[in-house]
Amino acid sequence: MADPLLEVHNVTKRFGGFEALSNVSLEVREGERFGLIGPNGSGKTTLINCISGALRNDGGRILFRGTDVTEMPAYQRTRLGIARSFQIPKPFTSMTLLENLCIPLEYAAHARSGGDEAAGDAREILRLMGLESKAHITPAGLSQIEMRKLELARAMAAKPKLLISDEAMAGLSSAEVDDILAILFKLNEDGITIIMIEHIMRAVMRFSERIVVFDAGAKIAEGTPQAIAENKEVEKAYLGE
Amino acid sequence: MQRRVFLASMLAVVVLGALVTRVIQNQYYYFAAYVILQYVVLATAWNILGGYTGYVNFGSAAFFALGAYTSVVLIKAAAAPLVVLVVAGGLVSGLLGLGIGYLTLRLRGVFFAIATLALAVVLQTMFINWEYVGGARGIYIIRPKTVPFFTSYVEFLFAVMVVLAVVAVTVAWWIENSRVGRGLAAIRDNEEAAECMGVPTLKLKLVATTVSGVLMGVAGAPFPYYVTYVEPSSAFNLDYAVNSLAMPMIGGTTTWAGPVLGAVLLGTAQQVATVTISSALNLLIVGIILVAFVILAPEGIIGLVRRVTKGKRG
Amino acid sequence: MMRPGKCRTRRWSWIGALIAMVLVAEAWAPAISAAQTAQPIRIGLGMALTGGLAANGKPALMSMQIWAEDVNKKGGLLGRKVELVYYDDQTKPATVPGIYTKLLDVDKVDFVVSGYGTNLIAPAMPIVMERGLVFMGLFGLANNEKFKYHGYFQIMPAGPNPAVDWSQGFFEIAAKQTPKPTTVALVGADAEYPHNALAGAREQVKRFGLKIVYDSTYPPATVDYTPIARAIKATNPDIVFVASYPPDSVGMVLAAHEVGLTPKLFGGGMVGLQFAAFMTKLGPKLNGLVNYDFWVPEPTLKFPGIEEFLRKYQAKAKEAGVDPLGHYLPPWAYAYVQVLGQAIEATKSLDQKKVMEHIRTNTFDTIVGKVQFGPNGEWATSRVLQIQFQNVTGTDIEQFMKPGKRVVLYPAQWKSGALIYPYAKAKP
Amino acid sequence: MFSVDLLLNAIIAGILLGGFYAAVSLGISVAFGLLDVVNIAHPVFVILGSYAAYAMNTSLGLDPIVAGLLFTPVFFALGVAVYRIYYNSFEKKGEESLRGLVFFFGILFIVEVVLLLQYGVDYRLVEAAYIGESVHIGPVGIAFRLLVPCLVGMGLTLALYLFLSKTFYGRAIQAVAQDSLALRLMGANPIRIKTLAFGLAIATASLAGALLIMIGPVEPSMNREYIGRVFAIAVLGGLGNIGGTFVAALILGVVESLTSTFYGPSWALAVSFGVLLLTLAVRPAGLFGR
Repeated sequence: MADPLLEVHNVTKRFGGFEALSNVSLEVREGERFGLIGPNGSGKTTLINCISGALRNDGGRILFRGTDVTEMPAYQRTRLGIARSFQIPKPFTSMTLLENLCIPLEYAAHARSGGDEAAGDAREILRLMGLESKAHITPAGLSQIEMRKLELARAMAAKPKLLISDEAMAGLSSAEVDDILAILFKLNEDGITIIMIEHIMRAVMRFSERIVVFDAGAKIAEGTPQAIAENKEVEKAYLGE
Repeated sequence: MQRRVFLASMLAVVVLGALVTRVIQNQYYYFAAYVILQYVVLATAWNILGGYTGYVNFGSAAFFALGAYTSVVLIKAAAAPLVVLVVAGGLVSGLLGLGIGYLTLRLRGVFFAIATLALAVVLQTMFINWEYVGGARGIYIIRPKTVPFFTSYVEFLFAVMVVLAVVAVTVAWWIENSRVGRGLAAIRDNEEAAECMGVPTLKLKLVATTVSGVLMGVAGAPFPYYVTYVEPSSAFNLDYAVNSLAMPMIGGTTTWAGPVLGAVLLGTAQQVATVTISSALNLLIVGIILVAFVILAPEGIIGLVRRVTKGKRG
Repeated sequence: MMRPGKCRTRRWSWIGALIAMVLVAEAWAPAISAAQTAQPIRIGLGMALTGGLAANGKPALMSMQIWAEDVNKKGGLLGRKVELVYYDDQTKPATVPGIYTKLLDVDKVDFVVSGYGTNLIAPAMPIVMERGLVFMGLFGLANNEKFKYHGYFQIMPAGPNPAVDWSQGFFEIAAKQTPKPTTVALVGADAEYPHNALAGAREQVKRFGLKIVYDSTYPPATVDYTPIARAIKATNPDIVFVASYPPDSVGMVLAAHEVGLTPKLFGGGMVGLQFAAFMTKLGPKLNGLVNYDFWVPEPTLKFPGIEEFLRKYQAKAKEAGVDPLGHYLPPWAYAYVQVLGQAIEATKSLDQKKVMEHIRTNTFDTIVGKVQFGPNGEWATSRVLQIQFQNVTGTDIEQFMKPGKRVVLYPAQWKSGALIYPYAKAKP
Repeated sequence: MFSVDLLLNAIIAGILLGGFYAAVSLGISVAFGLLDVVNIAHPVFVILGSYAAYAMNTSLGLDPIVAGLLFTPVFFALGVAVYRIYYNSFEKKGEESLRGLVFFFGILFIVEVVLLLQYGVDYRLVEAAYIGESVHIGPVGIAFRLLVPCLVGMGLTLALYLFLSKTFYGRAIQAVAQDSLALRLMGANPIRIKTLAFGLAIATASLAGALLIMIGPVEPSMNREYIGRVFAIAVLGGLGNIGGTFVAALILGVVESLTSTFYGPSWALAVSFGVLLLTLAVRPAGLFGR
């Protein structure tokens, strides 16, 4: 078994009196395709925010490649190799697609490697995503699927070890879902560990090697897609009693 | 290449400024140009935070006045030369800028803008009650009679402002074309995404607020010698806040040239209006131009020019 | 737009604009100097026609225009017509240096006089000093204290020591009462004039051996003055000296009335109560108030020419929508150019030095009486009046045009009635 | 010079002042808090209201409150017009934040100058029998000049609160603040609802203006003094929270009154802004934020 890339130990997060995450622990292994599912408001996005650094957890520790990143600001975690896409795309609206990618390339990828040819790398990523022809327009001119692709492309431009894809497929057609899945598979083949948060079961089941299920801020199940599909607890969480 | 052209033109401005003082005897132009150049500095400074980073500062007057009052203190306490005043004014206002930079940790958008407005009120009250610098009564600052190399002190003030304007524009230009500027643009577009893409947002915002503060303080530092009588209501005049915001909006907020253009146009218009139409119309001009521009040319003049040239090409 | 890496934007150079600006500015100059061939005597000034002081600035300018008309009707000065060249300083000190250099270097006026108010006089001082010009000042408070310029003459009759002389009368009146008042409350706005007036009042308090029980200032934007009035009332002072601007003068009068603040002597340095708009609105609530003034229609102050001037002024004021009475600033705005005009006539010269010398050494007969300047350019002797509002009934404006409503108590030379003391006794 | 009487009076005066502040700030609370429209020109509309009351008072001898009420439909229409321009020029394009702010700055100037050209810069006052009179209850004195605005402010708060929570349109306005999609599902056009709400916000300025000129003299550029204060109150009260706005207005009023009674009026404004800065730094959502 590969080494753990990401370790979440007993993480708790409270908003006022409401406990969004209670004592959550999980591990993601290097190179793994990892699925995270759960009903709305179960704490998935909160956990992602804690891992990426957008939120600080109130208790517990988060380790990335053996380094404790719990107290680290988000941008440093990105430089270490954690990148995420947003559920609602958050492009840099005044910049062209190329420039959008230049930001993480300059600030995360090259801050690490010391390279400086941002534009070339950005073009390469856009080509990979099939967005090459749109390199010089601003995100306002993109369709929904292109917007999702840009969101992923930008995360990739940070040259991450771990890519967190937060509902990248919501609202897409079945063909478009396959399109995004193909991209994610390709990235994984290139050695990037991926955490996928998704409501589209078909996609998660097909993609993930291992799945963790959340309900009401706690982990209720963990296992292969097969095992999860047969789990009674999970069924209850989703369908109610 | 670009860099060389820019720096050469900036140098040319300084040389031109120096030449002008040899040719023109008429003092009016120095006073008028001083005011316009002062707005070039203020507008450029505002734009580094407002235009590049997306944080609206309503309290420009506070930074400007802080620079002016730093000068007052130093003139009174140590009769310091203008160079020292400019440096000190910049430092003090820069510190205030650093302070409001930390405010951005918790305050975004309109809340930040309101906080800067509140800051200006609090600061003005402090100066009203600080007797050493004249309090509400104000204080007279007597201009030195002569300065070496210049026939009058006003020429000297003008020359200083030329240099300050060039410095401010150069700083803005440098930021815009550096990694810092691209990071600031990312913050303006989406702060959360920027942070997640590796941009050290707090650090960059602190740079922006501090640089913006320094430049505003620098613009205010020679003010006591310009006006010779400093009192809180004129140093904290809302005009400075409004103009330093309106000028970049009119010129265009995304490039260094926008605030310069806006300041030169609006500043000149105001100067001309002052000595031609003697009425409330002056204020009306600012209002109407402002509204017309934000509605009809939201990207400012620079944006308009771009749109036209693009249209021709495509 | 920001473009990282190689993708850089095309740039323009805007220096062209700067150059163009200078050239355009230069091009104006000859056009204007050509207009000088008509050869009227031109007097230049900046005046607050918009902004905070415009309520006074507009009537002041109107009064100066009446003077110019009067002079021109009689054939002008030295046989030349008089022309006023004025710009709106917007009540912003920062516009003043530009305006005065424009007047002198571009318009090439023969004389400059000041705009209205301390803040707007100060920025012009270095410019006129550099050139050694005569500079008539209109209602500046102690402008020349630091500059010590011998060509500056200020028309407001504050006297040789303006800040202190300001409240001299008020405290002298107080000292003459029996039993002698002992405690004083000082209050005023956070602004230039009130702070100066309060500083002067503190010296008077010391001089008359009184005791300060309250001494505070408030921001000009204060909405509610009742807490202040109440805090003052709590200290139970014999005298309340108020140095305020128009909106807070009204606020203080109303608040004092509401909380029942009734010291023995109330008022002193309240700006605004000289204007028709406030007198007619406050009406009988003013009764008993003792306040400074410069001219009121009392029989002791009927100087030659003043009534004729006020008639002309009041006729124009209705149209222009400015203070319909014109008792406060307008006569003085007329008088300060009147002095300049008389000096030009007397010296038969436009020479700054000669005119300056003449103003410094002579007495002038103006519509505000005999004017003589002391060494610092202020009036040689103070003529700040203290008046008391008496028998104000209702809110009609006519009553304030006649004597008896604002009785002069001080200085003795101009006294027109007796003080009603204490304050409460004058209340209906 | 501390005394219980003084303290009591200072608190009462503060509450009276606060009631008036509430009237001035409610419009901001609706526009800024519920609709996300940063109308910094609101205070200038209040001044416009003052002049409307002034004009009616001097020409027809109308009571300022009556004049203020009479003018609410006019102000409503004005608000609708302004919002139309704002919506078409900015909101529709999603560029509202910065440019919208500047737009209202421009409006502020234009209204101010139009008033200036029409009425000049003199301070204006209104007449009413109760101005300058007061009632005394034990040691406490209450000035009618401040009591009336406070009562009207309270009435306005209550009316607005009831409207927003009890009527269909009111609830629709509340909904538009949270989720315009849900509103569309309800079958209401969010733009219409927002237009209505903004018109309402400006309509409150008519009444607030009448109160302002009742308290003291008014001149066109005075609006600037209020920009900071009304936003402070709206933010302090938790945006869009009508009750919160009222309480925040009272707090600011009492703080100012206490400061000017006991510490020195010079610091009253700075203290209230200090409270705002502190609130923003510690609890940006305001005291009663959602």
